[in-house]
Amino acid sequence: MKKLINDPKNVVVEAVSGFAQAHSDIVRAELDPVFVVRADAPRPGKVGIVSGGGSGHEPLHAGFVGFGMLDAAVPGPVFTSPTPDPIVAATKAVDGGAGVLHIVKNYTGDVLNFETAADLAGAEGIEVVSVIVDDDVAVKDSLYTAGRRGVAGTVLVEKIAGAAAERGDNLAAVAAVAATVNSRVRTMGVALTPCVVPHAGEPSFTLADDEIEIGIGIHGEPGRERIKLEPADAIVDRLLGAILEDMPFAAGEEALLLVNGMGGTPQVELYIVYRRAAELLAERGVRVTRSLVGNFTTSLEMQGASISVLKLDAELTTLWDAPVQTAALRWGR
Amino acid sequence: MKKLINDPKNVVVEAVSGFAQAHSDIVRAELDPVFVVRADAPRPGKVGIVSGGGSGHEPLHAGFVGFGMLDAAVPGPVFTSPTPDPIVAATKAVDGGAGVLHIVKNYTGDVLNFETAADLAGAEGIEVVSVIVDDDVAVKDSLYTAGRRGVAGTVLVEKIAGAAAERGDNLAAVAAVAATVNSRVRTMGVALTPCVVPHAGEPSFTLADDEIEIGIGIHGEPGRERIKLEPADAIVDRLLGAILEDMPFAAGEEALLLVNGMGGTPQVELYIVYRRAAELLAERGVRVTRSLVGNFTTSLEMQGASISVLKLDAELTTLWDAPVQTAALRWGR
Amino acid sequence: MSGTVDAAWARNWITSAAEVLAEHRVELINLDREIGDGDHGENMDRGFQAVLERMGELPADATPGDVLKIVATTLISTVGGAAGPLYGTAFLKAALSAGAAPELDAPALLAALTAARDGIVLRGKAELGDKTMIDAWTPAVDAAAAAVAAGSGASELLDAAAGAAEAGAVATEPLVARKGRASYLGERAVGHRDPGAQSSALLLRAAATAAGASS
Amino acid sequence: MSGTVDAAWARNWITSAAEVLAEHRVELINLDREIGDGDHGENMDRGFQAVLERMGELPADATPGDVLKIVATTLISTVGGAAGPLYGTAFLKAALSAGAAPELDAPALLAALTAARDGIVLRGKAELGDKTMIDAWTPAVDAAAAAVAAGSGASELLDAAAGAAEAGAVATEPLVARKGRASYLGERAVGHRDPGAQSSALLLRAAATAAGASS
Ligand SMILES: Nc1ncnc2c1ncn2[C@@H]1O[C@H](COP(=O)(O)OP(=O)(O)O)[C@@H](O)[C@H]1O
Ligand SMILES: Nc1ncnc2c1ncn2[C@@H]1O[C@H](COP(=O)(O)OP(=O)(O)O)[C@@H](O)[C@H]1O
Ligand SMILES: [Mg+2]
Ligand SMILES: [Mg+2]
Ligand SMILES: [Mg+2]
Ligand SMILES: [Mg+2]
Repeated sequence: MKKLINDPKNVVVEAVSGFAQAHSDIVRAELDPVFVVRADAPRPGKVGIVSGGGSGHEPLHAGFVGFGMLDAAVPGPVFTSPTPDPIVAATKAVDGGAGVLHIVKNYTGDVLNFETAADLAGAEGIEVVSVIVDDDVAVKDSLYTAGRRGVAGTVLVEKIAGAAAERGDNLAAVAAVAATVNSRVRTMGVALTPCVVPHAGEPSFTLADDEIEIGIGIHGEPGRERIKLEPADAIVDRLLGAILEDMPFAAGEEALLLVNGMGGTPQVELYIVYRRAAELLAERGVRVTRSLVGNFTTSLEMQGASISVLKLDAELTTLWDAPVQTAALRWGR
Repeated sequence: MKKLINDPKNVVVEAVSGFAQAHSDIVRAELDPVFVVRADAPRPGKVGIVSGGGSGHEPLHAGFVGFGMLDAAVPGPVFTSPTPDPIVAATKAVDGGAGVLHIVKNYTGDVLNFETAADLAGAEGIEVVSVIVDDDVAVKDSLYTAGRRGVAGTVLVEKIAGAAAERGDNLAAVAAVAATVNSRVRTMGVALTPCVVPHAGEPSFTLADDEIEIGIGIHGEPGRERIKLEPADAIVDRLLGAILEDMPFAAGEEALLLVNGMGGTPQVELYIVYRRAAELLAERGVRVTRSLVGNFTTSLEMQGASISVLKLDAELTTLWDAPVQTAALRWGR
Repeated sequence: MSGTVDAAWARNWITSAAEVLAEHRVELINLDREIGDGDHGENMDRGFQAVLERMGELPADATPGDVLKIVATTLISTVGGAAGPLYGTAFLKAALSAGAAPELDAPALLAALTAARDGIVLRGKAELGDKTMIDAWTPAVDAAAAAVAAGSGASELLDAAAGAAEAGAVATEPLVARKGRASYLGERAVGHRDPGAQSSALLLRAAATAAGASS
Repeated sequence: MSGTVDAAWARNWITSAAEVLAEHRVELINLDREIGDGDHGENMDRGFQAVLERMGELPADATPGDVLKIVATTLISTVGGAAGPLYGTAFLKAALSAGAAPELDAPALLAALTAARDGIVLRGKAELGDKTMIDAWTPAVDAAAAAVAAGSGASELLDAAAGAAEAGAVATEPLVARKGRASYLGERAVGHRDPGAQSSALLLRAAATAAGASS
């Protein structure tokens, strides 16, 4: 294992400290328990939005704390859901009296720990509503699994819910728009290489030199199938095919296309993926009116990418375009 | 070699097409010859700024085309300087009558090809001034080498020169501020793993499982020394030590601290590096007033990072803070 | 072997569990790398080291229930992931079942183990055969019930429960998972032992060892 | 073996150079991976394939100088990197030296080779021993001069130049580089052949072969 770290036990705390220092105009960090919060939190009368989950997916979630998006992020240990304590602390720190939305990716650990935290915060008089994100179409049959996973679509949920909260929507409305985004976004990913969790010290899985994993999760959980390496266009056709099968588009409908890097993939490759995905959507009559390309929901240094398609309408487009000022996403301000 | 590409020969053209589609609000691409240009170019009366170099360093340079930064970027084949033709074409496309600045990283190929292009553009009546960036302190003795290399400091030169051009400075003034930034920025990098150039298909160099290369260039050119893996803090001390030895600071002087990822390094590691670098600068009495952390000047999927320190003054700080709207850097708009 | 277990047993159990989990940290990480995300050993080790540190806060006259309760809250606040809330709930329910009794006889231990198992099911909704920690806990509870029916004492009961949990953990190997991360693997989970079932077996074996030692 | 070379020779040279560079593409990439950035073979192959495609544009009565000129401009606009402008300048200067002559005798060839080498030096500022393509070109020019002094014809001259360039390329192996990317390697460049010197030797050997073939 070769990493730019000191003690594996200190990875999260040191990274969070560095992050907060580098972006002190936007956030501050608490280190006991660990969470990252908007520098100006709590904002009276505004619905607070908290997300979180295991570390190793940066910039998710701390990179999305700031004006127009999250009020706080709770990073757990690498690939491990945070415990309820920091979630409760973050929830309290952002409560401006209008209640708090928890955006939770659908992993057993995240769901259970956020559940406990919501109960505890509720017991202290804070109204908490949770929205579970499960955009990953790779998981086919939710009856025989832990259900679809929350992956890169989470970023879109956070951005759009954040814009709704920023313009003054109430808790029910913010939760509703978050749920709407979740219901209209689908994602599927591919891994070319595994990643190494610092405390494990070994790759999370193995792939032969000519193998790729289609439908990978963001912790290196395997996906639908392991196949031989193919040209990028063929891989994109598989990923996008699965997405469009799950969520058909009528000709003329509008979409946001997100090509997300898993952390270790060069940008040229992400744009090659984007190119083919946009081409295929155009062939199907889908109008790509908004785009996002980059590393947003990563798996440490994993090589690979995911494609997310969000079915837009006028309201979602307006909220997407609204100003945002975070470490990782910034426009209009 | 596992990459999300189609034919290695088409990597640059496909990536540039995808890039231009994804960011059509900011740029457009020409494909014969290949260059990326601001959507609103040329801007009458504004000094045009063109940069370029081999591909594989994204977002450098195309990711920095847009308001307040570059007017055009000329991507060559992967790790290979572009030829004069596209540089000339880009220069013409951005000439708004106030002349054009070429920002060139100090590699023999880039220097020679931009030199030829400047001559050809000059012959067509466009006033061109070139500024060579050579911020890499790893190269010790320029007398016995091709000289210091242009690395991540290039981003700072492009941002600040871009701001000067955007506010209306003339060509001499824009070139002067670019040269000033180059003279006040120092960079040094480390590689943990090599990268694979698509047409080569094999790693650019080899490092044992416990080895790292200190002072690496951005094409995998070796640096000062190959050492055993050390904790991140110790590596930062080496890199920053070399920088501060080369460019001493008086107590109280201000700096911009850039921690740049080589492409394949997880964000947590970049922030761990940032944390120690900021700590060390504080110990030396340097005031870090501006920061930038992320993948800006990469070497494909290489794992590693570089640290750049720019000695700020009021003028440079103002220009740094000025609005910028590019695919990879965006604030104030 | 004794007929009841007391607070000293509970303390020994926890000390021994922390040791055993530290020893098996890498093994559990590897099991979890194979069909999960490679953190289970790290999570459990971190949690039980934290529990060890907090044992000092207990008053001298703490009951077994008090010990179990502090284990519960510490695991909840330090383990994270799926295992943290699940084990936390298990220990919490066991603590509630144990109440304020200074000693637990075999029927009381059976009740506590059953409560723990039911707590895990309540939170995680797994059934027997889903390839989760339940596949260790349910056989353990059944063996404990058989031991009570056969008139065994607490120590024998724990020994039987640990043995059944160990067999249950091994028996997860041929299964396809239907809960937790391993469920995404489909057929590919076959041939791998569930890390949570394995850590459960280690925990129950530590309980049995502690009962033997403190007898 | 002939005393002069003509336009057919120049065309053959370029065809054969394109073939040889395609064959040696991987070898040149590997040399450049070891002490550079691994693109030299790709760059040269791309450039000479482009040259091949443009040969058709030449009129039937093109002179050797016309051929060299189209090579120059094509290399400049397709190779990129350091090698593109350097080889481009070399061919441009050789073309200017060759002028409009329909045939080149040995002294004219020597003048063209010398102009080419001087062009590379003008652009790249490398000296003999800097571990660059100059270490192939300068021995080649010296050998050509000796051939002229000895009264050799064009074909013999090219053979001597190619042999000297090959020896010069091999002789770069023990050197530390002072120009180009390899200069960053310091002592670590020792033991590796300079890719540009190697491609220069291949080019000059192709020239000699073409002179033999078209004689
Ligand atoms: N729904 C569930 N019910 C019971 N046990 C579960 C459930 N989901 C996961 N587990 C257990 O948790 C273990 C994984 O724990 P751990 O690796 O610490 O958490 P995570 O999966 O969040 O990384 C699994 O091996 C399994 O035994
Ligand atoms: N200043 C120079 N003078 C002469 N030749 C040079 C110089 N710099 C580089 N070269 C030659 O160029 C070759 C490298 O070419 P190439 O790999 O195509 O370009 P790049 O170094 O830009 O990747 C070197 O092997 C060397 O022979
Ligand atoms: Mg986990
Ligand atoms: Mg090159
Ligand atoms: Mg796990
Ligand atoms: Mg090269």
